[in-house]
Amino acid sequence: MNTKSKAVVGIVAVLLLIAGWWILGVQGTPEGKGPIKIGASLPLTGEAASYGEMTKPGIDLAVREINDSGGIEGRPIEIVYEDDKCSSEGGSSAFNKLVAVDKVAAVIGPVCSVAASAALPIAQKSGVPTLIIASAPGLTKIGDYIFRVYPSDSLQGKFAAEYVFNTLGKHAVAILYVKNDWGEGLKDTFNRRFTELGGTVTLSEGIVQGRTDVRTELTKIKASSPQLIYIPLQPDSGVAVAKQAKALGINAPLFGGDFFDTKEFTTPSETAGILFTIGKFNNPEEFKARIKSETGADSAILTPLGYDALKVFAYVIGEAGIDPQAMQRELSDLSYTDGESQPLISFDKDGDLEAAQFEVRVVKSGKSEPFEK
Amino acid sequence: MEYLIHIAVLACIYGILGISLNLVMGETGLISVTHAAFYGLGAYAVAFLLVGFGINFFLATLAGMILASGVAFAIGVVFLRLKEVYYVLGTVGSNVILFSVLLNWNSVTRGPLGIGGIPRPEIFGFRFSENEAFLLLVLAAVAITYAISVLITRSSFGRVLNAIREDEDVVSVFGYSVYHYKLVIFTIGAAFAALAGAFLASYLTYISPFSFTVVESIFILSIVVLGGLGSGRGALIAAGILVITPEALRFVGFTPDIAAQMRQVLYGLILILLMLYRPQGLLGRFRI
Amino acid sequence: MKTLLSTRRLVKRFGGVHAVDHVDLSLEGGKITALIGPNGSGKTTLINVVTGMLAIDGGDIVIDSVRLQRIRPSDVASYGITRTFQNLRLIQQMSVLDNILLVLTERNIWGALFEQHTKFHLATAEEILKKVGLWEKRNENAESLSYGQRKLLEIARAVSMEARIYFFDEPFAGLFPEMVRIVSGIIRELRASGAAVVLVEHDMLLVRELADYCYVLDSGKVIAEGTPEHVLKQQNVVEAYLGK
Amino acid sequence: MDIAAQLILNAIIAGAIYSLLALGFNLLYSTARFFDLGYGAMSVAGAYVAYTFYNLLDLSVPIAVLAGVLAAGTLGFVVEKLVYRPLRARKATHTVLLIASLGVLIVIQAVISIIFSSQFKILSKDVNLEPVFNVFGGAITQTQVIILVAALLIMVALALTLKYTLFGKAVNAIADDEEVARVVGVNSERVIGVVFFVGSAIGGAAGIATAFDSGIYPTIGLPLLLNGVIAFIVGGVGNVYGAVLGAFALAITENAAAWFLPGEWKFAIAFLVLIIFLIFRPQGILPK
Repeated sequence: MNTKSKAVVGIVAVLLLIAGWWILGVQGTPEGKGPIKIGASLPLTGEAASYGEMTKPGIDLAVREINDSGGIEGRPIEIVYEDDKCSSEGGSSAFNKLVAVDKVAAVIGPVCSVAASAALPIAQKSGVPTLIIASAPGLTKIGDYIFRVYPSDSLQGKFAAEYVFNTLGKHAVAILYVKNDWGEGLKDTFNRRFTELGGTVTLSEGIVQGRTDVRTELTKIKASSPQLIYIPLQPDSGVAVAKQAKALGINAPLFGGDFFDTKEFTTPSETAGILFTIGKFNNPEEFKARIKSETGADSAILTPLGYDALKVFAYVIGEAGIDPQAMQRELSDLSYTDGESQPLISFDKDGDLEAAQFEVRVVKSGKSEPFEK
Repeated sequence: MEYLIHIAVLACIYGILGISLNLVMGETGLISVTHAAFYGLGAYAVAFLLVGFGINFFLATLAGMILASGVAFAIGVVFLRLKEVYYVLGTVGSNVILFSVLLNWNSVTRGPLGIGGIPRPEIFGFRFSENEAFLLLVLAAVAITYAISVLITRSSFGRVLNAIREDEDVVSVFGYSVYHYKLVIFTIGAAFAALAGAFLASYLTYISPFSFTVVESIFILSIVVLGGLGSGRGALIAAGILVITPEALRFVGFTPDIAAQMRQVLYGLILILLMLYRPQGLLGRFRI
Repeated sequence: MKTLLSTRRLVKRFGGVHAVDHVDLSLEGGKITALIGPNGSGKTTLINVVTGMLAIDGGDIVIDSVRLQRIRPSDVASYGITRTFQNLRLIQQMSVLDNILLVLTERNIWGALFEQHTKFHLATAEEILKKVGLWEKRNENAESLSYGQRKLLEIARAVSMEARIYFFDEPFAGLFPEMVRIVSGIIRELRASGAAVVLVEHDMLLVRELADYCYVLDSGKVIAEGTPEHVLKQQNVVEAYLGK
Repeated sequence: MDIAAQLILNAIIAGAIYSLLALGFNLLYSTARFFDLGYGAMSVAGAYVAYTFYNLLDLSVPIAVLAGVLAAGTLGFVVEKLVYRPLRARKATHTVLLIASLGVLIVIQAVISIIFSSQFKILSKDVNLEPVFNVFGGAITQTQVIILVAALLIMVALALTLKYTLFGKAVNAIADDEEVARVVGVNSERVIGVVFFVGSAIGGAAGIATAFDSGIYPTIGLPLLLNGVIAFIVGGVGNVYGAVLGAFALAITENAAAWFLPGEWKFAIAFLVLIIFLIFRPQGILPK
């Protein structure tokens, strides 16, 4: 390596570092008059990218509607999207940038609990109000600037256990769950509540995210002869389980979690008849049509939540301005009623949804509808 | 400014990983695709000891480095006897198995829920809670790692490693027990990977098994490849580039959902073009 | 002089072929022994077996009256054996000086890590490199040397081992006359120091000039042994070379 | 339902897909002599092209499968020509080729997730009317039977071509020794190009079978590849029948272990099998 090309490489490397420094450093935002910046930390790459792709259209629609009607007291809203890659490093990087460089007034997301656990301490320390969608139970306890527009897993697991035991009358259940924070959380809370009620869990099997050949696990479950199989899985393994359970002649009903309310899960014909719990959100047809016409995307479970999160922030900023403490106070005793996803959005002392109820839906002819036992 | 410090801390952590893997892969030619597992062992040791027992950060880091070295020694004893291609596959296997242990040993690692609430380092009453202070600490760690790597490469031990990289049989005929040399450098590399893991855990205050997969090992491997074999400085600069460019790309005008994938395309292309036109990377002393 | 190394009915098989077929030879200190024979007669294979590069399939090797069925490459140096390679195996992307220092410095890991007396080794290396005329090129990488210079470097590397038994595999091939003179001088010095020198060579003039004893190999067997004059006259040796 | 029969059927279905992966990989490795990580991306590309033809353009299954297989093959051929051939011409070491193929895997997977988004896709329309056969008490669907038959056909076809056709002899010659083959008059560049086409096409078939059987997402390339590699090593490097045997051995061990241990250990078990073979029987079940 003669010295000349070594020098060239050295200079290039240094230039690159300086350029990086310059780009990152300059980007301050003028206070007062300019657009109000609100951050959105979503998973845009990796296996969880589909969650980001679900949430974004809701936020886009809300921003367009707010800005078309003159923004908040004349100031338009600007959304800064950051990819948190559903990882702890990604969450930390996304929030560090949103808080320190973009100096956003508030943040929507993250959607994944892994990213949230690393990111939220940053938001709390810098006092940036955050509306998260990630559902791991302990997240809102990280600080008083953290609020959640999506019910925590502990509620959903408990609700599912009670519904299966009391309403469906099934007392011997097997569990097949995905080994990530969401799946583990639901399994634990379901298990605890179901055994409290006197039910027995015949078998509890975890599968790694993204695995789609689950025939042997299902064979094992069938051998434990459950009356029902609780499957808090993601759409990919969910469809595979539906398909392979039918093939293996397992006729025990399948009961899933909230991520089954996606087009990806409901369209394949194998999933017809599968029940799943979901936050009692409405995803009204009219809203779906607006999303389709404005953004071209199909509205899924997280789309109305993204929409409402931004609308809540717009409402709060309208009331209290962009001073963090004022926004925090406004949020803690908020009772927002014209949300798309749920009739009433208000938070308990921890920052979780107060009026979080769940409903059970069933997959039918490519879509899902409320299930009446 | 705060954000630059954040990136600088991440760049330093990956710098330590790059330097340590360069010792194993750059100097000695041992491609190790399990470096992220040692990185994870260091992180989980610190998380477990700090959160569980409130042990001082530096003691916990030491424990993490010893744990990782022990595991690395065991892996090395088994795989360093095998033919080169099988050794590489053996390391991939160990990474998958160690990741599965982190993911499934719920009682210790809390499985996919990960371990949160990891405190920042504290010594003589001063806690490195501000990022600026933490950056100084991690810079010191990088300096120590770099110094030790220079000490190793400049010594006769380093010269033997470079010779092993090129022609093992000749080195053994002249009286060196090549197997033991490989074992020692493999273990040293693992110890420093654990050091990086300790800093990651304390900096992010939360870790989950998903940061220590085979894909992460491949990322660390490409830092050494970009930096050039046999160059600690090259590994440091490459770590800086590979950490900063994705962050800088957050500012380039791609629409958000494309931007993220474009980063992957760019990153893949760098690897291909490097191999085609500059196999010795930026500042490498050796061609691969 | 004492026999430093001998082989008893040594065998090396590749599949069915006997590359080394029950060979008995003995190497005395202070003597130059030539191994001659047509190409493919098993000379290099024999050296590779004795220096631990290839496993022993039959018979054994006796060193200091200890019979060995297995020699690991890393043990070879401890038995005081060293060698050069027919097809040159230097550390290409390493400097000439480092190629020599590699064989001078501490072998155990702890020692190698915390080596103090490199000044002593530098002096030895300088002396040897000067002897083969490569001292000026000491900082260049081995790969940038000419073929002849690389041959000299390999010989210098072997010499700096200060071993008891040297195996030189065609050391003179491709050397200019001046270099041949240097190498012959070195080989004579080694003999004078009491070491056993084994020479694989095709140039009969050199064999006559240097060798004290000869073994002639043909398809793995020793077909003749003795002083060069005695051996080169024998009928079967001439036939082996000129073909039946 | 007879549990044992079902477990064996599960293993046979998984084994069929693994054997396709292993066969394709075996073909590439034995001629090009390096671990082509890009092979994983070929299976994913083939599956997504088939998805486009079948689900989006509503064409019939045979056309979609054919399109997918041809697309994967062409992609393999193009990648070999653009990336691997120049590297091999320059006598690059297999490490360089390994890292370049890693770049290929990353780029192709990223491009696919840009085009198709990273959501999960499955190739099936009307499963309700899909007949399920009962074999000794175990259940197997029509699609799975088709996959099994297709896999067997491809295996036999490959074995025959390698044994009796001119192309097959050229491949074997290159597998033994590329230099000698070239001396004897085999145009090794062109043959290796065709080998990459055939190997990637088989990889594409495996990807399509996975898409029909259980579904795909852009980053499934690496897990598919690793399964193929394990089967390839366990079966015996460079041996067609060995690859198939290794595939079924891996599938049976995996399914048996999944029966006794909790499911989350499945991927780790596959690698445990690999490591055991690497140590005790690196030449695999059926050495070349």
